[in-house]
Parts: sequence; structure tokens; C-alpha cells
Amino acid sequence: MPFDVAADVMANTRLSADYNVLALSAPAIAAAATPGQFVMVKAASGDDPLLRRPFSVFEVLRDAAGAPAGLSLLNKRIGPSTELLYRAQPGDTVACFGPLGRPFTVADRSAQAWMVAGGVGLAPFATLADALGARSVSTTLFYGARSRAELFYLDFFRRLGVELVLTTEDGSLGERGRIIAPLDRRLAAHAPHAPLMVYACGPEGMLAACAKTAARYGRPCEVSVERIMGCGMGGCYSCVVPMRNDRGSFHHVRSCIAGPVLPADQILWE
Amino acid sequence: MPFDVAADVMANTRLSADYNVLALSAPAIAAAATPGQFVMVKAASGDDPLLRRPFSVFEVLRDAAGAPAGLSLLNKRIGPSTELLYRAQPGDTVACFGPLGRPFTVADRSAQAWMVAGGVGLAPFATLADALGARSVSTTLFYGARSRAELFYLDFFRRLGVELVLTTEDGSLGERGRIIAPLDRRLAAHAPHAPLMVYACGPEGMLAACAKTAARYGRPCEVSVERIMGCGMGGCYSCVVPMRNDRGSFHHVRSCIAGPVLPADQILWE
Amino acid sequence: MDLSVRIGSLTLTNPLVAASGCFGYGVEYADLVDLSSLGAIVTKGLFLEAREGHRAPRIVETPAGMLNAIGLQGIGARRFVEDKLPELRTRGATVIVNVCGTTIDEYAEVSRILSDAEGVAAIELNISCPNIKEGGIQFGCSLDGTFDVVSAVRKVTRLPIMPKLTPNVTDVASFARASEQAGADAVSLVNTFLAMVIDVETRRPKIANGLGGLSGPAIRPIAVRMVHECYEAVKIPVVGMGGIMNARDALEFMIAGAAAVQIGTANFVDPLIWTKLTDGIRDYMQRHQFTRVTELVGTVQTGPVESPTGA
Amino acid sequence: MDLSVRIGSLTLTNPLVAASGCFGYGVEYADLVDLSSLGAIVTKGLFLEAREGHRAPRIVETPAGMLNAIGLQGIGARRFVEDKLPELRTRGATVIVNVCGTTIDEYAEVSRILSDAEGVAAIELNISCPNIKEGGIQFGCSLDGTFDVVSAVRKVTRLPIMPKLTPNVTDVASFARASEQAGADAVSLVNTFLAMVIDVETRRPKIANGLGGLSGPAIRPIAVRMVHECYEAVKIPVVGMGGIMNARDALEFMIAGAAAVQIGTANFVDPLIWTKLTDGIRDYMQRHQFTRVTELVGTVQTGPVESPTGA
Ligand SMILES: Cc1cc2nc3c(=O)[nH]c(=O)nc-3n(C[C@H](O)[C@H](O)[C@H](O)COP(=O)(O)OP(=O)(O)OC[C@H]3O[C@@H](n4cnc5c(N)ncnc54)[C@H](O)[C@@H]3O)c2cc1C
Ligand SMILES: Cc1cc2nc3c(=O)[nH]c(=O)nc-3n(C[C@H](O)[C@H](O)[C@H](O)COP(=O)(O)OP(=O)(O)OC[C@H]3O[C@@H](n4cnc5c(N)ncnc54)[C@H](O)[C@@H]3O)c2cc1C
Ligand SMILES: Cc1cc2nc3c(=O)[nH]c(=O)nc-3n(C[C@H](O)[C@H](O)[C@H](O)COP(=O)(O)O)c2cc1C
Ligand SMILES: Cc1cc2nc3c(=O)[nH]c(=O)nc-3n(C[C@H](O)[C@H](O)[C@H](O)COP(=O)(O)O)c2cc1C
Ligand code: FES
Ligand code: FES
Repeated sequence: MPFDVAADVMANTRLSADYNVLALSAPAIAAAATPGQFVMVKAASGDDPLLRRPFSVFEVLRDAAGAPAGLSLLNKRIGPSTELLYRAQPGDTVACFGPLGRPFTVADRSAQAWMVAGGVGLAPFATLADALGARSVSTTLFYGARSRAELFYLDFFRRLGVELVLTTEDGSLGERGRIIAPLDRRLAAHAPHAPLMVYACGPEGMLAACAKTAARYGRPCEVSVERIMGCGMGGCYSCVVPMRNDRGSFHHVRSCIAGPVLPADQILWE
Repeated sequence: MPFDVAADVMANTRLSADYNVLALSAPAIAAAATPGQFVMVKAASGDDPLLRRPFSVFEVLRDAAGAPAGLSLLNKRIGPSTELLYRAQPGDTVACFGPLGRPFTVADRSAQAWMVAGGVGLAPFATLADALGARSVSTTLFYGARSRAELFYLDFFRRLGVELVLTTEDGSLGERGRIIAPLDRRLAAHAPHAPLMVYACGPEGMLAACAKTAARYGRPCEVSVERIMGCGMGGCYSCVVPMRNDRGSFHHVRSCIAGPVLPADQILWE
Repeated sequence: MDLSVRIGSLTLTNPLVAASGCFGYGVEYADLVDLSSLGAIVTKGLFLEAREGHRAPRIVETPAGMLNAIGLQGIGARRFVEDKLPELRTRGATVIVNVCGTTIDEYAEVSRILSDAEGVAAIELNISCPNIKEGGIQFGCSLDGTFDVVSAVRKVTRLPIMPKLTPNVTDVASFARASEQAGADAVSLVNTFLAMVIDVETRRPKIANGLGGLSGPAIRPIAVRMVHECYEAVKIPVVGMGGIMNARDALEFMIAGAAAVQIGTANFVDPLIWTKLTDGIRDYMQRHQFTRVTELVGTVQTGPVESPTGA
Repeated sequence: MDLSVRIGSLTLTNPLVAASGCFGYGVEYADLVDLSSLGAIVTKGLFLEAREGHRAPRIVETPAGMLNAIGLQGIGARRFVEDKLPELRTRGATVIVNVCGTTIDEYAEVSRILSDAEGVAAIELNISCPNIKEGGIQFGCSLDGTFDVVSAVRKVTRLPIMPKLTPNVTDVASFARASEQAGADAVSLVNTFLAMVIDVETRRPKIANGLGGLSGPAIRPIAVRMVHECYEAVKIPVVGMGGIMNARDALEFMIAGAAAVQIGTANFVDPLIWTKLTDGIRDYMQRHQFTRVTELVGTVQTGPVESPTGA
């Protein structure tokens, strides 16, 4: 069950001119969250912006005794709500409702886990990497961004023993280009019978490419989709994704409750 | 001419659970402001609250060299905009447009000046007291509030040599009751031919009582009226006050440009 | 303190109702909110058959509001009765079904199916959805159409009928009167305002359907005015909505003339709004010494305040 | 880059116009804003005689909007010509006068006085003020009334005439058509939405007049839709307004079909908005490679986006 918390801002760490990590005090949500779930957040006090916005739970923060004390958001500033979250300071409170949605299926030790992140699509993978690490799953992060300055938390993942495959559009770190290229090469090289699970989060085009690539090599793939969400609870039918059905047609599922994590091969990519 | 400044918050001093003094960096406005003028302020970044709100210039703040560097507002929290001003922190900016409106007529040394303030109506009198002090006008502040905890800046006025007459509704400081009572007594006792100017700012009922009392003793009185203001520039006709005219009738004047300081005896009190 | 209100033969334990399309089928919220504590819930609009609705994006935020064009995605009347109604009954919900139709016959047929089912408390006739051409607004924008739909449904059901009026008309009160004359037990209003948001970079509408319906606090002052006009025009109860965000807003509608209120968009912003609303209304009634919430309805004094200026 | 636009025989140097009632008589802003840099300014509404208007409070803020009922306080047509017009001419302002009337004859008489004066560029016929009963809305809510007022004024003036339409109707495009048929050179819209805000503590309306008109960003999505409908319905230019707060919003209206735009409420929030608007429009035109601002008008593509789902 989700909780609604008037969360105190614990810290705001600016990562770049557009990215920050906002730490919120919300023990109940933090204790319940599983990798891939999200929260609905509202920073404004008035009616503009009106609606809450969906954000992945980035980190679960723990107190000295190791108990869940809060969560952090990896926030990218692109409009009014993300602007408010970029500017939030200790002393402010943020309305935070969650955890919500269907999480990733955490692979077990018999499989390898490949996480594919584009830009702010990194957000759900910190907790997923944690969970995979707890199961000793061998994990790789494919992570692409515009430039070196927008590849964050690399040491965090290294510390968890996650292998990093990086790309930047300007070639300032890792391979130059998009993240699908190394993913494709690695998939081609991967032993056909070694179990593997692909997880992806990022822009729609990247997700579609990732889904196609995984399918080409017959690998299961879960993607975390991003739709405009009004409620996060299945109430408004705004967040639909067309999914193939048996009858060769499609039906619209609400990605806030059937997702945001969905099986890539069932999505009717547009 | 008024200036529009995106003013940095320099300091926020909380005076009580509802009152604060907000210091804003706005040299151009500070240099131009005269006692009784106001600024139109917007603290929200979005469209809610939408409109700016009028605030008296409380203090003109000066830098080490004595040059005007900013201004402060004496803010009382009563709704969304004043709530934002109560919570503002250094690092925030506030849109501030001014100075606006017709100021007080500063008495000259031949007269005594009596300032009558109710609650947050104290705001315009800090700069007026300064200006009167500069002209060596003997000045008294009649200042009423709900309780001792809401009588602010007494030392500030004492330092300027202003005589204080205080009332509180609960009797916790000064005389118990409303400020009109001591004003009335003092007026009655004041030598009929000694020139005197009464200035008043506060709730509408207090202003009307003050106007009536001053008129009863034949004393000139200027009041700073408070109307809901949409623009502060004479553009919207929202802020009107009915003023008597020669033909025994009334006309509506825009208190943002004809006031906020108006001759008390011409107002048609309701 | 008595919070109960009556809509025709139906008594609601309190005046707070979840608005259609903003609360799924109710079951989505069953673990979060005690459904039996709401005055009623109105379901997402239902046609006879299932519909997939419009493609995404289906909503866009606007200043203090939102535009939606969902396109009435829904599972159809029969599957609703089979799949959703049993759980809603178990949870103790008072269920009002929002009925859609492309023809008068479809309205009547859907209403008949719901009347035969166990657990439907009332029917809200959606003759005002601005988002699909064949979604009923052709009836809702014509006095004859409104009269005809209500009359036809009146013939097939004894459940309370409440046509939901569109605000996109010159004189909404005349539609309330037409509904009353056709035998409606109540009217509800407002549905959303037909509106448009354009992405200037692409020069395309921001939602896939092009036009959408505006809801949320932005429209509240218009909705309050319309509810008041209908209250003055008819004797049947008026159920008010449009941008209610808190107890103050709910009270504003009741004081304007609403016998009950619906909460739509606010439920997205605050899914736990219901107890806050009840608490706020109770607090107000205590402060103003009302013992029955119905005493509040229509108490707004619109007469001019006397003024010495005579202006 | 060419920002000029045409309204009948009148050419404006740019499409940015100060809306009636939101810019006084223009002279109030003359020291702050270079009046000649605006496309035009529309004066506060003028009757034949002076009026004191309603008593205060005359406005109340609403979510992302405001309600006003000023009651058309004004100095009357003749005093405007004597007292204000000379300064406006000196300042180089293009002056459109917002003309009010309680009768068709009054509209004609005021228009005649203004036509005889030096320095009036066009007439905006206010047949849509929701705030006073005899303020013209009786004409603006009837197709015949609209036709009759426009025809009568057409007979007495060769100035461009632009009736200002009310949004409080079912089909605003039909009013644009009636205006066109009666000889209008343009139409402007929207005036404010009739609305109401109640103080729940006193159970009285928050503004003295009871009802008022809603303006500001809250109404923008509805206004954009209406401007687009009128653009599709008539050949004469449509002047759009309703909640424009910045260059993006102005562009949105033009893309929807507005030949020029008016800025009302935003002027209160940002009295120095004008250069920001011009800069923003220039920047957009550069980025999107438009050389004439008129090329933008009505370019919205409302057709459905193709979709593999066919939804
Ligand atoms: C499940 C999920 C998880 C997400 N996790 C993150 C995250 O961890 N970090 C992060 O920075 N962003 C995340 N996002 C995206 C984030 O929700 C949007 O960036 C944010 O809503 C933009 O709001 P705004 O007011 O700043 O911008 P706006 O100007 O309102 O919108 C800019 C763009 O953001 C998208 N958007 C707007 N409203 C919504 C909405 N209600 N729901 C979804 N998208 C919207 C639209 O594409 C829009 O064009 C996530 C989205 C989803 C659906
Ligand atoms: C010339 C002038 C000088 C003022 N100086 C000060 C000052 O120095 N310190 C201070 O604390 N307050 C001052 N005020 C009052 C201040 O403007 C209001 O308290 C403020 O606008 C309330 O806004 P809100 O959003 O907090 O409350 P809201 O909930 O919006 O309003 C609460 C009440 O405040 C009043 N109000 C609302 N909007 C306006 C408006 N646009 N203009 C005027 N009154 C409004 C109304 O009576 C309203 O009922 C002054 C007002 C005027 C006219
Ligand atoms: C996402 C969404 C979906 C809606 N779906 C329906 C619907 O199916 N049937 C209906 O009658 N009204 C529907 N409405 C309208 C609401 O029930 C309500 O009339 C309107 O939103 C105004 O109330 P509000 O401002 O509280 O949301 C919908 C509104 C929204 C926001
Ligand atoms: C305070 C105020 C006064 C107004 N007075 C008039 C008027 O005299 N004549 C008129 O035609 N419109 C008047 N209007 C309507 C505006 O011109 C404009 O049509 C409306 O406000 C919508 O635009 P906006 O949202 O940009 O303000 C007034 C609006 C406001 C807010
Ligand atoms: S966000 Fe409302 S149904 Fe998914
Ligand atoms: S506040 Fe707009 S005219 Fe005075």
C-alpha cells in the first residue's frame, strides 16, 4: 500500500547545471519500495503546477542503524516541477506518495543482469543493482549520456561490483555514440545458452531500440516506460501503453499499475 | 518612475509566528522610495498565486557607504502570498516593482507629527519617522496591536527619538484597548493653535475612527488606505476609494495612483 | 452532526462523491480509501461495448488545471457488472454509474443492464463528454436531445437518474430545466470545458486527440456560477463539481446551491483527500452552528451590500 | 523580420495589443512603456457618459486567474477625446477605443464621436462585458443583437470595427460569422467568463457585484480553442486573447489562428512584459525560419497523428 508523506528535504546535491539528487525524509515509503517503483511528487504549494509528477525511487537512504529513513530522487530539470525540485532546500517539504507501480523482476543468480540506462533513465537502476548484488547476480550497466559531465554515480555502481559500459554522444567518456551499439555487440557475443535478463530505462526511442535488439537475440527484456501520469493509481487512464493481445490487436494498459516496468516484447512500439 | 527588480532575498527575520521582516536587494527602488510608497511583489514562480501584492516599503537598507542597497518589508502572514514571503530564504528571488503611489506629506518643523499605527499598519512609519527626524519634527507613534508580542521595532523608533504611545487588546503592554482612545485624549489635550499633522495606517475601521477623531478636533489627517490592488499602476480600476466631490456626490479614485495616502476628510467612509 | 444528503430516492451518508473518470472503477482505490466512507463513487463512463479510447498523450497540464481526452476507454456495461460490481458491493461502496451512448437506444440499453444488476445506486447520464464526437455531447448541447435521452432512460429504470450537464452552453440552467421536465431526479455539473493546448515548437496540439476537456481549480469560479444558476432554476437537487480541492471549495459549491459535490482532478493531486474534506466540513459546521449539512445548501446571499455611496 | 499585421485597413507594427480595461487609458503607462512600441492599445470601455462603476472589492484572485467586476467605470467618450487622446497622440500610440452602450443608438453615437476625433485607429465594440446588465452582453449573447449593433456602427464610421465576442455562448464561431456578415473588419475574443467566488465564512460573494468575469491563464486553453473555431469560420482577422502571459502563449494564439493578440491580466503581473514578448516572438521566428509573423497565423495541424495502433 502506498503512503502519502509530507517529506522534509534532507539534502539537495547538485550534480550538474540540470541534474540533482534530492534526499527526502520518508521512512514508510523507503521501507516499502522495490526496484523500479516510483513515487508521485508535488513540490509546489499552490495550484500551479497542479499535478504531482512521477519519479523513480533512486536510492533508499538508511539511518545509522541501517533502517530505511528516506529516499532520494535523481532529478533532471526540464520544466516547472523539476525546476522546483532542483531548487528545493532543507527546510522545504515535498509531498511524496508511493511506492507505486510494478517493479522489475529481480533476476536470480543463474542469470546475468544487463541494465541499459539512457540519461536520467539511470534512476531505477541504483536500487536494482543493490537488489541484484544482494543475490550475487553478475551485473553490467550500459549507460549512455550526452557527455562525460552527465554520467553520474559511476563509483556507486563500481562499489557494488557492477561492470560499466559507457557511451557519450560527444565521446568525452566511453565509446562515442548511442548505448545500443555496445549492447548489440555484447548480445551478439554472449553465449546463446547463458541465461540473461535485460532491463532498460530511458527515452522512448532507446527503449524501442533496446526491445528490438533484445528480441533479435531472443533475450527477455523489461523496460520501464515513461508516460504522462495524472494519478499513478489507475484512476485517470492517462498513462496508457498499447500492448499486443492474442487476437492480433492491441489493448491499452495503464502503465502506472500494469507498469511502469513492462515486458518489452508485448509493447506495440510506435 | 518605478523599477522592476528580480530581488534577491538578503535576509528573513522572523518576528513572531506570523510576522517577519524580509530584506530584498533592490537598490534602484530603495533610492527612489519616499515614505508611504509601496511596491508590488510576487514571490511565486508559477501562476498561483497569480497577481503581485502591495507592500509598504518598511525600511530603506543601506550599504557600508550609506548608499541605498535594498528595502525591507514588514510582512504579516494571512494567505498564500504572505505565506511565501514568510518562508522565503536567502537564495530565493522575489519580483519587486516600485516605488509606487502617492507618499505622505512630510510635516515640517513647525508642526508636530502623530503617526497612528494598527498592527501591520506600522509598515510605512519607519521611513516616515526617518524623514520626520531628518527635519527635526517632534514625532509621536501611537501603536496598537493584539498583544505585547506583536508590538515590533519599538527600539528602532525610540532610537529616532520618537515618543511611543502603546496599546494592546489584552493589556500585555501599554494601555489595554484600542489605539483611538489615547489618540482622542491627546487630541483633546493638545493646544488648539499648535500645528499638528496626523498620519494613520491600519485596518479600515481604525482609519475611519482616526479620520473622525482628527476631524472632530479639526486636525489634518492623512491615511494610507488598503484596497485589493490588481496592478498598482492605475491600469485595472480595482483599488477605488469613494471620495466626496463638490457636487455633494462622490467619485471613485484609484488608490494606487491617487493614494495609497489620501486626505482623510475627503474619503466617504463606509 | 448530520452529513447525509438525498438525491431523489437515494440517501448518501455524506455529500462527497468521487467524480467520473477520476477514480477508475473505484476498485483501484479500495486498499487506500475506505470506499464505504464516501457519499458515493461515480464510475468511469461506460458504453455498451468495451472501448480502447484515444492514444496517448491523453492529458496535459495547464495553469491550475488539466486537459484530458481519454476517449472513454472502458470495459463496457456487462463486464463492469460482472468484474467490478461484486468487489464494489463487498467494499460497501455506493455506486453511481456514468452511462454513455452514441444513440438514445444505447443509453437506454446500458441503463437497463445496470438497473437489472445488483448494487447500482443511481445513473449519471453522460451527455457532456467533449472528447469524442459520438459520446453524447450532441445530446447535451441541445435542449431536445437532453429531454429525449432523459425521457428514454426514465422509461427503463426506477433508479435515480442524474444527467451530467456540459458547461459549453450559453444557458446551462435551461438544460437543468429540460432535465427536470423529462423526469430526472437530479442534475450534475460541470463536465469539462472544451479546450486546446498547442505545442508551439511542433505546432500540433499537445494531446493526441487535438481538443480536450479542461478541469481543475482553473474552472472553479465558472462552475460555481453555473451551479448557482441551476439551483435557482430547478427544484431537483444539483450536484456540483469543477475544481474542488479542499473543504472550503466543497462548501463554496454547497453554499452556491449544490446538494452534493463531486471531486475529480483533486483526487489525482491528493488521493487521501476524503477524510480531509469530511473533517473540514465538520469543522465548518461546528464553527457556524449547522447541525445538518443540507442547511447550508444555497445559502449564498447575492443581494448587493448596502453602501453609503449607493454605487 | 516583419512583425506587422493588418486589421482591416489598419496596419499594426506588431501583433501585441494591450487589452481593454487592463491598461487604463494608456497614459498611466506612458512613462514606463514606450506606447508607440505596442501594436496598439485598447482603452478602458467607454460609454457616452461618465460612470463610477461598482463599489470595491472589484477583483478577487482565483487559481491562476482573477475575477473582476469593475462596472465599466469611465470618463465617457467626450472627455476621453478631450483629456486623453491628445497625450496618446503625442506619445505615438495606436489607439483602439473599446466602445460600450446600453442601446444600439449609444454604440452608434459613441462610435460617431470617436470617428470625428483625431487619433482613433479603430473601434472595438464591447458587446461582451459580463459585469453590468446593461453593458452590451444582451447584444453579445444574441446573434441578431450582434448583427444589429455591428450594422448600426458600420453605418456611422469608416474606422475598422472589431466586435469583442463573449465566450459565454455555445457556439462562438456563429457570432464571428454574424459579425462578418454585418460588416465587421475583425473580431476579438475572448472577453471574460461569467463566474463567481463565494466567501464561505460570510456566505457572500467575494466581490461587491456578486458575479464577475474570469480572466488570466486559467482560461487560456478555452480561449485558444475558441480563437481556433473562429479562425476556421470567418475570413476577417481574429484578434485573440485570454491568459497570455509570455511569448509562448502569444505564439500559441497566433498558431491557433489569431492575426494579433491582446494582453490583459499579464500586464498587471508584469508591466514590462512588452519587450519580453517581442523578443520572444523574434527569437521563435528566427529559430523556425519565419520572416513574416503573419506566416504563423493558423498553422496548427489538428489532423490526427498516424499511429500503428490505429487508435
Ligand atoms: C514512472 C516514471 C518515472 C520517472 N522517473 C524520473 C526520475 O527519476 N527523474 C526524472 O528527472 N524524471 C523522471 N520521470 C519524468 C518526470 O516525471 C518528468 O520529467 C516530469 O514530470 C516533468 O515535469 P516538469 O513540470 O518539470 O516539466 P513539464 O514542462 O510539465 O513537462 C515536460 C515534459 O515532461 C513530461 N511530463 C510532464 N508531465 C508528466 C507527468 N505527469 N508524468 C510523466 N511525464 C510528464 C512530458 O513529456 C512533458 O512534455 C519519470 C517519469 C515516469 C513516468
Ligand atoms: C498599499 C498597501 C500596502 C500594504 N502594505 C503591507 C505591508 O507592509 N505588510 C503586509 O503584511 N501587508 C501589507 N498590505 C496588505 C497585503 O497586500 C495583503 O496582506 C496581501 O495582499 C495578502 O495576500 P495573501 O496572498 O497572503 O492573502 P489572500 O488570501 O490573497 O488575501 C487575504 C486578504 O488580503 C487582502 N488582499 C488580497 N489580495 C490583495 C491585493 N492584491 N491587494 C491588497 N490586498 C489584498 C484581502 O483583504 C484578502 O481578503 C498592504 C496593502 C496595500 C493596499
Ligand atoms: C481524466 C478525466 C477523465 C474524465 N472522465 C469522465 C467520464 O468518463 N465521464 C464523465 O462524465 N466525466 C468525466 N470527467 C469529468 C469529471 O468527472 C468532472 O466533471 C470534471 O473533471 C470537473 O471536475 P474536477 O475539476 O473536480 O475534475 C473526466 C475528467 C478527467 C480529468
Ligand atoms: C480588470 C479588468 C477590466 C476589464 N475591463 C474591460 C473593459 O472595459 N472592456 C472590455 O472589453 N474588456 C475588459 N476586460 C477584459 C479584457 O480586456 C480581456 O478580454 C480579458 O481579461 C481576457 O484577457 P486576459 O486573460 O489577458 O486578461 C477587463 C479585464 C480585466 C481583468
Ligand atoms: S496515471 Fe492515472 S491511470 Fe495511470
Ligand atoms: S491597483 Fe490597478 S488601478 Fe489601482
